[in-house]
Amino acid sequence: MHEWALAEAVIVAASKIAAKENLKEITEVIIKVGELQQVEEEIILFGFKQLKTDLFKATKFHILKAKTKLKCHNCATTWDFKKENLDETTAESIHFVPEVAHAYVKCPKCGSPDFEIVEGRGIWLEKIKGVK
Amino acid sequence: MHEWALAEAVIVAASKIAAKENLKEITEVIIKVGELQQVEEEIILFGFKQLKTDLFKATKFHILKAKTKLKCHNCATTWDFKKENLDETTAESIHFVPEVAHAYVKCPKCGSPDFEIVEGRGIWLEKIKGVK
Amino acid sequence: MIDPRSSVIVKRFKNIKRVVAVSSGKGGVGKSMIATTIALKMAKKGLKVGLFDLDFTSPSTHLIMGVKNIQPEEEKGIVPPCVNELAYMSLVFYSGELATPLRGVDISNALLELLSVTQWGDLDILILDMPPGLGDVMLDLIKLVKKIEFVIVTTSSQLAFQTVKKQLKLLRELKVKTIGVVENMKISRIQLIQNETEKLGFVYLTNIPYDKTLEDSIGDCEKLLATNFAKIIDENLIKKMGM
Amino acid sequence: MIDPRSSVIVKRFKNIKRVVAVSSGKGGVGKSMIATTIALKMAKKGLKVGLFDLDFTSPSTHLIMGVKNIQPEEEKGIVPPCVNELAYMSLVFYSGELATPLRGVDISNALLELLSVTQWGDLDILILDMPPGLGDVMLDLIKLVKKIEFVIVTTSSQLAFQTVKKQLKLLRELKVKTIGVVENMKISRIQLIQNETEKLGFVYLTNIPYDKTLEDSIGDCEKLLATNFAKIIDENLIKKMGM
Ligand SMILES: Nc1ncnc2c1ncn2[C@@H]1O[C@H](COP(=O)(O)OP(=O)(O)O)[C@@H](O)[C@H]1O
Ligand SMILES: Nc1ncnc2c1ncn2[C@@H]1O[C@H](COP(=O)(O)OP(=O)(O)O)[C@@H](O)[C@H]1O
Ligand SMILES: [Mg+2]
Ligand SMILES: [Mg+2]
Ligand SMILES: [Mg+2]
Ligand SMILES: [Mg+2]
Ligand code: NI
Ligand code: NI
Ligand SMILES: [Zn+2]
Ligand SMILES: [Zn+2]
Repeated sequence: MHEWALAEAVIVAASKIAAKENLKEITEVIIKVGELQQVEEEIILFGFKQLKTDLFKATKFHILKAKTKLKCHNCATTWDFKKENLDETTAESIHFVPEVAHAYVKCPKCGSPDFEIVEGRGIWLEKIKGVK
Repeated sequence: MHEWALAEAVIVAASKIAAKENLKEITEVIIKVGELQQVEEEIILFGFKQLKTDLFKATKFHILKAKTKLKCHNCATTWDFKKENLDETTAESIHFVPEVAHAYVKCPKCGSPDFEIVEGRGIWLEKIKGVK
Repeated sequence: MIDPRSSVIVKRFKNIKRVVAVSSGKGGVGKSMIATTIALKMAKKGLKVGLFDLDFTSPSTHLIMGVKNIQPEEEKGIVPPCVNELAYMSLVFYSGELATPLRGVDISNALLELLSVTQWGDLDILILDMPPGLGDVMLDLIKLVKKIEFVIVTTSSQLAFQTVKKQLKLLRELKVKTIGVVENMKISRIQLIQNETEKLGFVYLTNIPYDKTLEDSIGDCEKLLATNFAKIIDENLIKKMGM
Repeated sequence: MIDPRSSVIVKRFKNIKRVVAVSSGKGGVGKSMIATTIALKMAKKGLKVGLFDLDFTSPSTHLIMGVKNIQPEEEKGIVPPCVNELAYMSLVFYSGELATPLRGVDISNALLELLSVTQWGDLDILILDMPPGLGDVMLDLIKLVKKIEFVIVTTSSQLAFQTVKKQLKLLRELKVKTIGVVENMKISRIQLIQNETEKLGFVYLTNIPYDKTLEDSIGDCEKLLATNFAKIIDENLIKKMGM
């Protein structure tokens, strides 16, 4: 259920952009959700439904998924991270704060925890469309 | 004269790339020099001349310049930084370690020292060309 | 692509009356002990108090309070568990006993995540236990939490105070509200820190002597609150913080 | 675009026989005092020693040694000035009395710059005074300086040792050479830190008692070298470091 808070962040951010660009209505919101955090789409969509103001009355919400790409700072190896390798508690921790992955995940080549989360971290507002 | 050390870094980095790509000779090296650090091109070129190995015997060295673009983390203002506003000692300090700019330079809009050096920091190896 | 998280943070802090960061450019000066004791003492007075451990590398407040086997609830975000009458939050809920070797950018991201999903509810005051330094956490908070106020901790040592002086000047330049300076673990009678602090135009809040019994209180809040250390914080510091 | 700097760092360290980082996940445990004293004592023995202050936020070694009015020379890079028979380098040569509010990425860049332009020459040993934590500086050094070895400093407090334990396990996992652990500012007689350190399979190098005279020695190397603190480092630590 903590996804609700992230959904609210999207609603607030989109509303801000709408205000800045003088949009009377937002017709489409595209967000990108990183696999690392394993955000539950249904909760996000449920959050949108609960949180939406007049601005969003005819909005289509789209959720894109991004794979998790990690890159080792130590040996430059890049890998697609698969959540399947994690036990439940670990997965849950990373669900709340993706950065704690540095405590649990190691580079498959050199074993370093010093990697960059190149892609697929959390929630991004990819695009909004609206009418003025 | 400390530019000599940076020139050496370029020579070593270019040699590594040449080894990796099996280049027998490097015909061209393009480096980009950021304005923030005020690197003296003549010293860099002098360094290249002194340091070059057989690999570089017919190399053309090109130096491109990059303006300094700073972006405030606090208020998102972007500005072109001009070294003319610095006194000599400050300029000299930034010459050695560009990051100390955070002690001397402030965002022109909000006064924050919390800015990103988006472009124009130090020395970059832009491109090398060679023959196998 | 826009990171939506920072947009919602103002909302998360809306019902928190005051946000006070216990901070120091220098490490090991007593930030965590002081932050925890301030929070516990304020809660004893009947105030609604939150404590947020922001030293992700060397978290200490859970050790000081002896927090065990507790996890936040999920409810429209993360709800800080109630620990010793405090709304309490720490990264250890997620990192446990493991080292978290985080670069600055990761620290910044973890902070932003926790700030945007933590539902503090109504609080009279939120105390932030800061990491040492003037890095990502301090800079992000100054940017994101406009009502933030700082209590700066130093020891009597020049090694701490020289950095603290730089920090004070920086905070003034940034127009960030600084409540004042605490001189912790004072050993000699010399008034140097007080004089220099006041010369710089900052409030010297109190000094706290070195307290031999303090280490023994770690993990036991009742013991901690009974120390001379806690008494001084209660009598000299909390009032000067306006609470 | 390739950053050429990291390529040359191996070359800069080629004629340095050993590189020892005095480090701790925790702040304020005595890293700077110990690093400086190790360096000064080794130099007295006739060894060629370098001291590199890598705590860019809270630099201390220049205060401990009372370094004033000195700047490095430029000669095919930056040549560290000779201070008390040490080849000495610190960011304060460039930041002076000002606060350096650096994010992790800036700290990393400043480190990389100094590593790639500093010409240490021939050294028997280079001592690195580390910032607190497990952040950018530690991670960059592990990546860039393969021969690095660590001396880990803790106090007797659980607040320091819990973090140090995490750091020790991390260093082992990373297969980084760890010389051992120093327990500094020991107040009680309890052997807890020694026992736990050895149980983890690390060398307990020495303890150093709290030394009241130490603060008074700050800024005066002769005084520092005459303290009991320095005597213990000389007699118990340096030999165990293999020098
Ligand atoms: N007034 C005091 N008297 C005695 N010991 C203290 C005092 N204040 C702090 N300490 C001890 O000093 C060490 C550092 O305190 P801590 O709160 O962890 O500092 P920081 O959070 O600034 O790193 C701890 O071991 C703590 O128990
Ligand atoms: N053995 C000791 N006895 C007394 N004071 C000490 C001792 N070791 C360090 N100190 C003091 O403790 C404080 C922190 O030491 P410092 O070297 O700056 O730690 P760090 O570099 O880990 O932050 C300083 O004020 C220093 O003078
Ligand atoms: Mg702090
Ligand atoms: Mg602390
Ligand atoms: Mg350290
Ligand atoms: Mg230090
Ligand atoms: Ni959730
Ligand atoms: Ni130069
Ligand atoms: Zn790797
Ligand atoms: Zn700005």
